[in-house]
Amino acid sequence: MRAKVYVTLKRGVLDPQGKTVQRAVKSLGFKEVLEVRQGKYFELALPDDVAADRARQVVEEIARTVLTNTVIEDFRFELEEA
Amino acid sequence: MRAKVYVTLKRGVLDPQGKTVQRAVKSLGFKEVLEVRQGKYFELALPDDVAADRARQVVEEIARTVLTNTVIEDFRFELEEA
Amino acid sequence: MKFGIVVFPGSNCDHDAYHVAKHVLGEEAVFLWHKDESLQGCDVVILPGGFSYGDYLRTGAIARFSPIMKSVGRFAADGGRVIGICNGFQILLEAGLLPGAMLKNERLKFVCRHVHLRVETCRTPFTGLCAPGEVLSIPVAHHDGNYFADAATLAELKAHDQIVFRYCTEAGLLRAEANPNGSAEHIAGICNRAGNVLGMMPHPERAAEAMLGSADGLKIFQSLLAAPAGAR
Amino acid sequence: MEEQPITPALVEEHNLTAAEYERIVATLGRTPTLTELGIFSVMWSEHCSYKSSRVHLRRLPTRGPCVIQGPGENAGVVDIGEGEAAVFKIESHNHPSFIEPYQGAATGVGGIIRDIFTMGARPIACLDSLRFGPLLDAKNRFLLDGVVAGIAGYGNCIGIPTVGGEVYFDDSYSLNPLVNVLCLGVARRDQIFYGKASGVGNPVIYVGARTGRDGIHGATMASAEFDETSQERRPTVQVGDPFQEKLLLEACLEAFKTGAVLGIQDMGAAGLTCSTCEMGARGGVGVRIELDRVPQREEGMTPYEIMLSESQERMLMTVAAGREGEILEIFRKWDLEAAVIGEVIADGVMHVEQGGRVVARIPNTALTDDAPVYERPLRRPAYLDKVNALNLDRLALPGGLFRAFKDMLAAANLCSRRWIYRQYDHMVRTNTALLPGADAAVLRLKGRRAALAVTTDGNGRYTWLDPRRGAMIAVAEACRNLVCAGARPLAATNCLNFPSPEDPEVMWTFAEVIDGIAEACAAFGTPITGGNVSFYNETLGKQIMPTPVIGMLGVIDDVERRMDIAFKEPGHAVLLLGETLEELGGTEYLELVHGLKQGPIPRLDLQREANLQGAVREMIGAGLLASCHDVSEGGLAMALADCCFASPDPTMAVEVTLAQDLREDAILFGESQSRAVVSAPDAHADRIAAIAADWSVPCALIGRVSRDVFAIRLNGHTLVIDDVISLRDIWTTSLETILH
Ligand SMILES: Nc1ncnc2c1ncn2[C@@H]1O[C@H](COP(=O)(O)OP(=O)(O)O)[C@@H](O)[C@H]1O
Ligand SMILES: [Mg+2]
Repeated sequence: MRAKVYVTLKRGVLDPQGKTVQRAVKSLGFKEVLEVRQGKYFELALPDDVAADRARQVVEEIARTVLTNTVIEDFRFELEEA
Repeated sequence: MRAKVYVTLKRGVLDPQGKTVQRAVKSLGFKEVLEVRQGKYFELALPDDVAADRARQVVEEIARTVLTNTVIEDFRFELEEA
Repeated sequence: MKFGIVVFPGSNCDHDAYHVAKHVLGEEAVFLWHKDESLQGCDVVILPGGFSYGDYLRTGAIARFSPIMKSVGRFAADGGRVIGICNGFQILLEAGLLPGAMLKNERLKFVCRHVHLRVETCRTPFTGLCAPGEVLSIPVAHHDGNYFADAATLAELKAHDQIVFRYCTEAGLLRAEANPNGSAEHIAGICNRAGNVLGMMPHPERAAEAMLGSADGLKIFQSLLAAPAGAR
Repeated sequence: MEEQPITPALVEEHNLTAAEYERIVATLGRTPTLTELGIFSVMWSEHCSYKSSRVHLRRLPTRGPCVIQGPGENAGVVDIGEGEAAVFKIESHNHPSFIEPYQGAATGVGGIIRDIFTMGARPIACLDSLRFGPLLDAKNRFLLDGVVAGIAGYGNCIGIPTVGGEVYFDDSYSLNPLVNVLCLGVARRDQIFYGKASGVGNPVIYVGARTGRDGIHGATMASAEFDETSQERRPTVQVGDPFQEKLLLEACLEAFKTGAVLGIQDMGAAGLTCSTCEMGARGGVGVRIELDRVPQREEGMTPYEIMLSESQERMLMTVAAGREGEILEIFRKWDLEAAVIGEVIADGVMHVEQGGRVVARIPNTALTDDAPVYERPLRRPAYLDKVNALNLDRLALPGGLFRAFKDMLAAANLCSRRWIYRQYDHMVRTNTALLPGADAAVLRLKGRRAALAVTTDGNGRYTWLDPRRGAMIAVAEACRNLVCAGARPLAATNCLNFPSPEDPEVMWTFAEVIDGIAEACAAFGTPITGGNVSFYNETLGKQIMPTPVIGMLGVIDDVERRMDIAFKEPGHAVLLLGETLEELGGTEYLELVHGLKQGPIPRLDLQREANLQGAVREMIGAGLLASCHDVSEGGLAMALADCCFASPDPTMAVEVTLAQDLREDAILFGESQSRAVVSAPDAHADRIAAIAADWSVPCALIGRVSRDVFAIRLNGHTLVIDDVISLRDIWTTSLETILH
């Protein structure tokens, strides 16, 4: 099984990286882009025989305690059968 | 409109980040996690009135030229109506 | 006084902190291995600078799970003195021993240079020998020193006199150009409410001998020696 | 699978000539296996075998009283007294940095650091010598940004300060940036480790990162052995893992203390292949390894892939039989992979097995000492005469010399390098006693009075215009930089960056450069203890200028006597040591202001240079000087500006009055060699003059350190006058302004 975890900066927390990317994008002439936010993306591989509930619980906990600093970041995740 | 871009290391490219996170996760007792790969995640905001085709084209190009280091990374993206 | 310097995998200022404690101050100093739990009866614990676990996930994010950090947490709760320098500060934030979080430097570059710090409070055992408003010259060297806390937390920090150092000009003025990383309210260092846990981005251990360009950092260590004993 | 037939096409794809292939067959007495072909291919590559350069490198002086280990090992070792040795070497990572600047530069740093700690030394500093195309081009800005970030990313994380270096910009580097990194370490003299296998039956241990399919260049052929997916899985770029290397460094240093480690070599270029056969060859023994025991990152790797992988952060060591447990335990403590993968054998062969089957068996010496050596043809390039025909009479003075001066302050080749070195942690380990911005970096040795000074130098324009003299100047300047910092030059390392050796004109410049380095190093008593040759720095027919980079190490007997370049006090006398000639060829000024890249480059008289250095050393030794700076690119005007800007006080300035019957631009911006600008209290002026006279060095009082007003007057009129703060501003922020 595969879990995808997305970690993004909370609204209200300045994202200088996103800003820089946005500037680069603009200077390349893509005027359409209004905003860029940069986050992190994780793929976790779990054994195929893990029960979905258990997987959900494990991934949630890992995302909350390890992958995210909840002072500045939010996360969400998806599970996918292999 | 919103675009989500996922940038991941190509297969076979060493991922020290992922490996380190995996170790940590394991030592915290989450034995279920077989592998962790770390990537980047971007959210781009585009005006709502951009045609889907044009949006696709712009995002694709931005992803390829700015967001991804194509020597070692791959990307994929999704478009989402706001 | 016995200093314990924690060695995480990836710590790289551990020897520097040890050198100051042992050879500049002439005190007792030991390294504390991250996999151990014992603090070996130290009076002061230093979480040194470096890149624990490569800082690959977030600075300090993984180090905080080390066995030694449980003991450091207990030690701090009992009033023991803890200094987190640079990566050590980041670890204290991740561990929740200090409030707030670190973001990437505003300019997104690593920055290594001497900066000026204004001492904002002398009530801590780390700043007892400083004068209020005194300006110290101490270097920074980090990629993630842009301190962030929400408005409520910042208000709390101020209300309880927890801001210990701010970046300033040589004359002690708070100016954007004197802030090397975009840190909120020019914060360079904070302490917990009780004042026994200090986190700071600048490296006092790199400014403890005149030969290295400044000995101002020594004041922080000397203050500790002069302060009445804390917990053990 | 191994029985794939070796076709001429396959041989060619492995960059081996037909003659080389015949030699392989003759050596083995049979057709090689594919794995063996791959092994020969990498070991006989220019990079590993030095087949084009070896005959020339022999002319370098490599011996001296301080030399403990000269070229041939992972790094050079010199005696620095009190039982300590300095271990240092410079390496290039040019091609990888062009493909992927961040990772290319990062892994370059990782590689040279491994070369140092593999010898038992703790690395204490790095320096980086960089060359890029002009910054007007976005691609070059991208490369500079990525390379600097990569060096910072690796060096800062592993905790080794990057304390100095140099950077130049020239169009010839546009498609071929140069990234050379020097690393310096310190060890106990009697605890140096060598890349040598010994003791038949002793176990061979693999430590560090797992092996993946990284950087396997050899073959891109579609063959039975490599299906599509394995092709696709073979990244051309290696990713560095400085955290892993930090652990490896600490674990190795800990393992060395046990006394159980007998020999060790890092796996750099040609990975496991190189370390296995070189360790065997140096020890006059053989090494047998079993590939099944090699820690691997991916499944299904072939022997070819495992032997040729260039995965980073790996080491091979031989350990005293029976003590492997102790060593493995240390690596486990540091959470590192370690495994016994073979043993030392009596036959001088590299013996490789997989699944009980022999996949390669090659005499070590066939891969090392007996690899091909070529005497490539040499031809003096025709361009040399043309570019050395500068006629100064036809060169008009620019309208305003002041304007020219300001342009020079802002020039990419002359302005402050702050934007670069602030991204490097240059203070970690708390030894940096002279920060970047000085002529040389100075590192104290904790617990000793002595300190080390180190610098890199190499002006490619000089060597392009005059390979031999340019190389001599690089050596002279490196020594002079150390001397100006208060040091005694001890020994050197060198990185020779050149285009294709198959071009006779390139080879001629190479031979000339070697002779120039050899002559100058012999004159200054600074033997070459190691180095690196990087050929094929050309893309699409565009060649880089021949660019030798000299890394020089010196000792300061008393760290308190180290010297920096900053003016200290208004009122101090400012003196110019050495003679200014009417020389503008090859200068930064000539190219920047007149758009001419023309010689002849400045003269160099080794005796005069030695005298200048002797005089400066005596003045510093006697404590007479407040500051000292050598005059190099940008000439006297630039040197004076440097001395002002280096002061922490932004109002520190200088007022000088010159009187000389030469072109004004030559006086201001000429790059005559063997000169230095010093400042001192008036009370010392007489003694300074006396020492200069003793050494037959011209010495002129040219002005005084001042406040606020920076002024240069010449033969009665004022050439330059301005508020020093605004000049300083131009100089400090120029690189930032260009890049953002
Ligand atoms: N790439 C670099 N990395 C770190 N420091 C650098 C780099 N380039 C230049 N520096 C530092 O900037 C200063 C000026 O360099 P340079 O102009 O080459 O000096 P010099 O002419 O005296 O050799 C030196 O202290 C040097 O170490
Ligand atoms: Mg130089």
